[in-house]
Amino acid sequence: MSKAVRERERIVVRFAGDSGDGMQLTGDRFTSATAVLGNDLATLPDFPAEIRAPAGTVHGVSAFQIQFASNDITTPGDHADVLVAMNPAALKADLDKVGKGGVLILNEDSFTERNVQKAGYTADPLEDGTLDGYQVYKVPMTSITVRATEGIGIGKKESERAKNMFALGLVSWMFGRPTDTTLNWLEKKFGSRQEIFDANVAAFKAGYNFGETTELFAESYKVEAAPQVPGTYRNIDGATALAWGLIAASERSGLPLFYASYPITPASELLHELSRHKNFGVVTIQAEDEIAAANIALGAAFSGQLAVTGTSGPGIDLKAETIGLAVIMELPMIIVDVQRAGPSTGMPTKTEQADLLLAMYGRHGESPLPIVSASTPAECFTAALEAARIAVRYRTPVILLSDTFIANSSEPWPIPDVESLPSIDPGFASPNGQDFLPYSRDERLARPWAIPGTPGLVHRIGGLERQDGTGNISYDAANHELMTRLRQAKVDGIADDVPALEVEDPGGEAELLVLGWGSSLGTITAAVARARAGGRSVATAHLRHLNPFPANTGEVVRAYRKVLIPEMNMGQLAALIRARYLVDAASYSKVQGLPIFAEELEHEITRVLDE
Amino acid sequence: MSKAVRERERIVVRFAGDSGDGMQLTGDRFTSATAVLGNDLATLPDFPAEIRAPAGTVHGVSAFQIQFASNDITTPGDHADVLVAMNPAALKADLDKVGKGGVLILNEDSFTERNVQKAGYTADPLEDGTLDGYQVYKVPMTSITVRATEGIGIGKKESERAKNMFALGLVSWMFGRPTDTTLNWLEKKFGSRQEIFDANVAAFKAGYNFGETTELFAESYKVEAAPQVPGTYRNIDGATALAWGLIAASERSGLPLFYASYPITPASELLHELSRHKNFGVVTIQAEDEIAAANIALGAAFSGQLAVTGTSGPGIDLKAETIGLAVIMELPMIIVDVQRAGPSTGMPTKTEQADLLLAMYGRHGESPLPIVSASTPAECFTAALEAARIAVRYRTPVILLSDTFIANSSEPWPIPDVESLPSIDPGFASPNGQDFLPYSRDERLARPWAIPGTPGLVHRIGGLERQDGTGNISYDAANHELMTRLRQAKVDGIADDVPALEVEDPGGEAELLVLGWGSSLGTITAAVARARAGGRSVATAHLRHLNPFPANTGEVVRAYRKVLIPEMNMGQLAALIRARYLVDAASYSKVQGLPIFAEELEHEITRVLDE
Amino acid sequence: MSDVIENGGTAPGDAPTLTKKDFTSDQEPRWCPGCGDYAILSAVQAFMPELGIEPHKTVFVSGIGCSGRFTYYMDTYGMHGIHGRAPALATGIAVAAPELSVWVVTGDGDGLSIGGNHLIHALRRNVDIKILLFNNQIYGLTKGQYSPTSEEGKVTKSTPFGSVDHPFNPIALALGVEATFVARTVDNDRQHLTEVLRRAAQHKGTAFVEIYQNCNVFNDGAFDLLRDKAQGKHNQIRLEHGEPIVFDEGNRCVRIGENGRYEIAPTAETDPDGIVVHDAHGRPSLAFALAHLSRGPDEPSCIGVFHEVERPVYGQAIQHQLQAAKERLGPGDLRSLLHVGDTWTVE
Amino acid sequence: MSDVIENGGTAPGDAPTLTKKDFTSDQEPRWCPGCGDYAILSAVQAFMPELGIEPHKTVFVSGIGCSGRFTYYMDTYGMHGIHGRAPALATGIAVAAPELSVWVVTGDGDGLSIGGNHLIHALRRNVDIKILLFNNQIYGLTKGQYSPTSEEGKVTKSTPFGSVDHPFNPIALALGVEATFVARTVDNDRQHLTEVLRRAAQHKGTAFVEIYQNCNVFNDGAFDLLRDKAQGKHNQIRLEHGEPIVFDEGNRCVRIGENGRYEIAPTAETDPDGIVVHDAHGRPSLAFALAHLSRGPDEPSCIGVFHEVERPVYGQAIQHQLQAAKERLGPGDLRSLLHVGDTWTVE
Ligand SMILES: Cc1ncc(C[n+]2csc(CCOP(=O)(O)OP(=O)(O)O)c2C)c(N)n1
Ligand SMILES: Cc1ncc(C[n+]2csc(CCOP(=O)(O)OP(=O)(O)O)c2C)c(N)n1
Ligand code: SF4
Ligand code: SF4
Ligand SMILES: [Mg+2]
Ligand SMILES: [Mg+2]
Repeated sequence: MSKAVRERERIVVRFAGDSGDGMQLTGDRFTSATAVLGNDLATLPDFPAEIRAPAGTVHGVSAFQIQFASNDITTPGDHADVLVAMNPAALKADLDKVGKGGVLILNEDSFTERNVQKAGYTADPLEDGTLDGYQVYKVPMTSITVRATEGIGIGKKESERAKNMFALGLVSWMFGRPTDTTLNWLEKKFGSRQEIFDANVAAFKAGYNFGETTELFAESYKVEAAPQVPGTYRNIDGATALAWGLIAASERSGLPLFYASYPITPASELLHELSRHKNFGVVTIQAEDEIAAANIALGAAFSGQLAVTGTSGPGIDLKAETIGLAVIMELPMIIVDVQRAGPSTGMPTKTEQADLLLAMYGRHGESPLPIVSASTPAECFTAALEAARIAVRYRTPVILLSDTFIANSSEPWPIPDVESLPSIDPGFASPNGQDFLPYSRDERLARPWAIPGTPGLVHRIGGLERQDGTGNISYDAANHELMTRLRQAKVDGIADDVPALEVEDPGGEAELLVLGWGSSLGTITAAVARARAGGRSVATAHLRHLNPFPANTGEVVRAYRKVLIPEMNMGQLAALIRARYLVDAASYSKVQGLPIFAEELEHEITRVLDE
Repeated sequence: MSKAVRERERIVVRFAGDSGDGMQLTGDRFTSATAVLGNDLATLPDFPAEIRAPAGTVHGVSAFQIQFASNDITTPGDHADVLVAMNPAALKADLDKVGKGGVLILNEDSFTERNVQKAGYTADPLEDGTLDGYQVYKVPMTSITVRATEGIGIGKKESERAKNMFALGLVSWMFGRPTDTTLNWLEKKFGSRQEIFDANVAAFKAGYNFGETTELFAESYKVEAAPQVPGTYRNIDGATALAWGLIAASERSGLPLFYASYPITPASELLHELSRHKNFGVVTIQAEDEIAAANIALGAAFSGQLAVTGTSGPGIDLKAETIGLAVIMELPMIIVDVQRAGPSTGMPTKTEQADLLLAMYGRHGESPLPIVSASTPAECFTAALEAARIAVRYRTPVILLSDTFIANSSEPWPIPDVESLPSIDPGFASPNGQDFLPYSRDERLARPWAIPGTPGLVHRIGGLERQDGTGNISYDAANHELMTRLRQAKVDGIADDVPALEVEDPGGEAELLVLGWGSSLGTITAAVARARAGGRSVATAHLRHLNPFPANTGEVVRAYRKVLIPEMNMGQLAALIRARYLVDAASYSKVQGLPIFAEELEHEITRVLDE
Repeated sequence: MSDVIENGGTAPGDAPTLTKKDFTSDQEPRWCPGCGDYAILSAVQAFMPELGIEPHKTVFVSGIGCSGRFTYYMDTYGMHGIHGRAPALATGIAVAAPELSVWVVTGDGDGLSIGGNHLIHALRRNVDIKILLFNNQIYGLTKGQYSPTSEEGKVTKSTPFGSVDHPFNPIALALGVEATFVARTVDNDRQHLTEVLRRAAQHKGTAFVEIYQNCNVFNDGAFDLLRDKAQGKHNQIRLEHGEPIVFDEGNRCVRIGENGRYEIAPTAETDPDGIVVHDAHGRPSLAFALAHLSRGPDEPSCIGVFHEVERPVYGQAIQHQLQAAKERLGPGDLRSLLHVGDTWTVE
Repeated sequence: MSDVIENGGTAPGDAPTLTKKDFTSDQEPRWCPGCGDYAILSAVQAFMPELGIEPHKTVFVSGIGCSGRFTYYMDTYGMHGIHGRAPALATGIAVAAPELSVWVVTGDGDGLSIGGNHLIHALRRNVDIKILLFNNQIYGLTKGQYSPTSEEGKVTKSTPFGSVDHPFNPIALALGVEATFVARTVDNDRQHLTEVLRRAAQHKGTAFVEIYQNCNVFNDGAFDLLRDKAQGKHNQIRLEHGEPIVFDEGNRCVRIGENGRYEIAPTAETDPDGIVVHDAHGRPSLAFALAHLSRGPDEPSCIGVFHEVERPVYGQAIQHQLQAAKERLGPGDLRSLLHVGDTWTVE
């Protein structure tokens, strides 16, 4: 007897368990099955800050959230519809992330007195009314898994470890996800270790069947595929997209990719991913510190490589002096800042977008450079290509801003045709018989890139002020003024060489513009959609180039009576826009190490409109 | 027969010679004699960028400029009235700094063919019309000096070295400076080395008499004493004033002064000066680098010292991460930035004020801190006291901005009465029997300063986000938001605790406000005085607190139809004022490694008024 | 200003009897279960009372890394700095307040990678701080990249094809930069660890203690040859000043070979006079030779105090200069300072 | 990408005959008259042609300091970086372009104070760069503060009461951090300097050359005992691999004392078999002992090549990994990369 199936437009599922419970993998697999079904989706892993806090404590909880839908979605969801909690700590840590009336699927076996205590509960939450108002399903996941895997010939511990596959099976049933994607993957992953493979398959099927057959679950849900532009898709997270974007830039420019970095959360993933692709000729260097990483990259830039150094906030601080050197040397180089939360060490595993003004101004003297930012996980790919294009075309360091949220979360991505990607011309200098002038300039004020090994172009560069043209040391007052203004003009000039800022204003009559940058794109899109659904007319625009702003930015922001800038900081873009265009842009600021929720922003939009 | 004496209101004299010619000393002595006469004055040494470039080349020229007057003056002068050039290179390097019709006093002996060539002249400037339009006096200084010192029993080389005293004597005569100040000083300096003393005295007198007796000079000049408030005065340069201000802050707070630094031009003088005063209990540490210096200072701050670290731009870059740590640790600490010119290594011996936005924003995450700046050499003393007051009162790192120009130049200073200086209460925490809460706050949001060694207050601090109150590590979202806003509010709150921004608007009817900060004060004052003398009404205001701005700043800038902000940068204060108050402040920007000239600014003021 | 303490080192105070509990904070340690850091923490907390210095006169300073959390678990004053800078922070404290007992906890990444410069300068200056370097030959906190002490060819997240860097030998490094106290011990040998801590605490100046620490999550077993009871007794070369160096239950020894070179040899085949007698107080060259007996912890290696000599202590030398200046010039007088040199008076 | 050069070191090229002029730029040197830097510059410019590597295949990299200006005077490619970071810049160049001959010029402040960390990591990695450290035991460019190699008690602008830091021994430091080539020479001995440059150039990997350089303005005479012709012949201990170490016109020697310790003794009183035979290619402990014969250049000191061993070269090892990966996995294909793992197609 088949059960009832309810149709839903969008669903948010959150898997939570101990660090050792394999929740990230469970989430990943669920995402793959969902992507293949053609739903639009957005995901967000939520790692514990500790390496491996004591098992069973809230500090050790690892979670993964996915929103999937039959139409366009842009965030992993403010609140979960379904929480799968593998132990009491997971329930404790994440209950407030479930919307009222939401579904809780709990691993009943784990709610022992000891575990309940470890989680910091004083009484058993299953009994004391804590869960009133939720739809609670208690499922003895561990014991069913152990039973299902009996006879396969693995130990109890191993068999218990398969309980995440049970959960995956159950939730797969609940939302009608295909089983073959998961089974194929298990085959690939464990095919060579028969018992483990068998146990995982058995657990997965047990979960699926548990949903199908027990009385517990009265119904399952269906979320239709979202309409998608034809093409081949994959799911991609921001860290991978950024790494691949750099590789693509290397391929499209013919410049070898050279990545020097010092590990730091959340930028380490870039180093890890790039170090796997040595067959693309990618050099990765783990330097002794961030200063060394920046200088090693700069040395490579001088030598004609596509030089990149990646880090997070604390590393940007440390690289500042070297970035300034790259500014005066006018060499192409990309500095990736995967922003994280807080000043100082702060909250290293949480997200924020508070390094914008640091990127703009975080070097002594006048040392302007272009800033590019990514707004979604997949957009990291194009942002990396764009940063490379600007760096190489203008012979300048470029800061590329991402953040923890973008780096860790994922979304479906129509895989681009390689040939359609922009190609980048290194345009190395070659001798032309005349005296070589390393600080002569082309029509866009870029200087020649003459790399060691080239006969006839021998020259020396350095951090002392350069003489216009010759590049010799100069202490001349007028020359310093000239060079300062040339460096500024070169960067400012890029404004004409980037796409205009696009405004989305369907009715053409909005009086409020919501202007954003970076990872708040998803929230802004969702919040504005809600506001519009509520009958409000609101315009949006999203900046991908933070320095210089696209040429039409002033026009755009001046066209609206009100401008609202939501940021996960204290109003950094707002400060730049206000100073530049003298418009009274208001800042909506959230600094919690978390993305802004669409709901919150919707309220703010309404408030501002009703003001 | 005594010669004619002409009265003048103000005079600018420039001494220029080879690095080895002793021009700084000559200038210094002339300044002392001038100060004692009661003239108002301002000086500026102009060192060569090279350690000791080849003798006789323009790169080796060292100069000293002084303006002195019978009324208030505020700059060392745009153009010199008198240039003393000890060799052709000095003439070549500095001729363009002499006003048309100015007086050139040249050491004729040095104009040999070889020297003329070394200076980069293709023909002898004494002959080829280069000096047309100037009043040229050729004086064989070297040979007269050698003759005057004959029989004293020193070698020719030693005797030639006294020629700077000849020049000093001549110029002293020219402007009626007293001879005893110089003679006393020579006595003190060389008294124990009879021959050297005799030679210098002979040379000095020979110069003085040369002026008095030869036909060459028809007249001398007189500049009346400037009216000064009664009191005891001294001449002081910015580096010394800053060092002494720190010592005064130590004395007035009872906190031992602890200075950790890494040498860098132009901040090294602070280290040198402070290291001389060990009897004040001043600890000075020359660290291995700027990062170490900042951390050593921070460790000392934790231990209850008045902790200071000083550097210039490149060092501020490097200290950024540590300053951020001090922000989250909320410990008192002063970071001195003696700004120099250019991005990267730039022009290390030249001046600029381009680190303001770095001071504001040069750390990752939201990490606000107060910024204080000095506007004149003597003001460095009070600025240091003020920085210490804020740091200690608010338990926060404070950036204190000075610059090369302020640090190196000097002005007369009415020596303050020590008892009248503000006293600073360290207000160390002491146990009160309750659980100690290191992140509790007082009415100004400052937290307790509990230093190791105090029983009952054992606690731990660090760079991870702190829990409000307890100071334990916290990854809580709401707590992070709270702490971020508390740190900001604490700094913002200082606005009420600093003097209001004073406006000088004599007629009360100006439509233009010239707003400044830092070392452009002198230029602004002079330029506005000229504009007023020309019948224009212009208001001025000068910011000493750059973050937060004094509470009335918005009111002030909004009260004028036009606001002009002259800066030796690309408009950094202008950007802050525009963003904050949405007034269309215009930037007047000069980035040449040199102070803005009063004349230039006067033109700009007129231009803006006539717009 | 603090009184000048004549001798550095952490002299026993006259505090009431202290216990391990007095050094244990209320913060629950959050390392991975089984991590070697737990054993070190417990040993340090148990050892501290012996010094007789009260917790409020003790400061622990650490950098970033798993080891960096140590500070929060000690119920003393503590500074958890940024990555790599702990020796500099500690220098500030030790110079400012020479009466305190100052300890630094750092890791192989924190202390030898990003913090290498501060470490070597602290060692040469001989600041009165005790540095405990938890060497697990891996970056733990950032989840498993290789470190400057990882063996060549190490496969990690950042080196999937194996690392190509030659590692530091931390003992040799410390000796090369003029350290006055250099020792090595292992996390799980409570007795040896405690003895080394004791010697470090007694030392006047900077003590450098390398602790082989097992990271059971990202680099499990790196030190088994020395940590494991069964293997350790054959492979630990325990150094004792003034004693001939024999190990492996007496079967092997360190002897003087050609040109003065040290080498491992069967004791039976060695002339007793040719066996090296450990001299911790001599020139660093002898200790340096011992540091190079093995390539790393996968060969028989020395543990114990390699080198221990006296040299002026940085913070004290500074305090002495202050005192001498005061004695010679009289205590500073601000009024006179402001009036020094040429002044003039306007009536 | 550059071709992989099998052997590092700077192998002679087949360039047309080069002269000193080919390595002399049109920029006029601007050091103080009499500065030791002039002699070094002249020696280097004169030596470079011998390598047969054309100027455009040569890169000089320097930091900030008087020594840092060196780069501008060489008519090669050059990078004048910021303070202390030259070894890192040079690492980038050497790894990216292994076919180039890469030289680093640094000072005792640039290389050992602010730049200490990069120096030690370059040395351990064995990057193919030749590091010339101009040690004048002072900060020249900033006009005379003491440096990490200044002797204790040094009176300078920043230490009017004398410095209290114990200095580094740069040779010992390099040996302590696993350097593969360690040598010392003096600015004014053109022949010795050139020979050391030659050996450094031939070395595959990082060569560390300390050059005692006289700063006649801020630290004149610091090395007179070794630089001065008359004194030098008594006090220079010239090291030659395989030769017994005797000096002072044969009057004194280095002999093996108790426990393998090295000491200076009158040759006449020494058993010839007890004289140390210099072994540059052995373990670093022997070289380390030689580095500690003297406290500093105010005592008889060794010059020449202390230590020279082969070890894999960092940049080459990286290039080999790239090649191996290409051979094993085939050259990277962007399309396949983008399609790896789960994909789905919407028609
Ligand atoms: C400036 C900066 N760079 C990088 C990091 C990231 N980070 C934190 S700890 C660490 C390495 C830790 O390794 P180790 O010192 O060996 O400590 P362990 O975790 O192994 O105890 C790194 C790279 C950081 N916090 N700050
Ligand atoms: C980040 C930074 N800090 C400090 C300085 C100032 N500075 C320039 S060179 C130098 C020291 C030079 O000493 P050394 O390396 O011995 O070179 P020398 O001049 O003696 O050849 C210092 C401190 C700087 N340029 N940059
Ligand atoms: S990662 Fe390693 S070092 Fe860090 S806590 Fe876990 S076991 Fe210990
Ligand atoms: S200061 Fe010293 S090192 Fe620098 S150029 Fe002059 S003599 Fe040479
Ligand atoms: Mg480690
Ligand atoms: Mg030097």
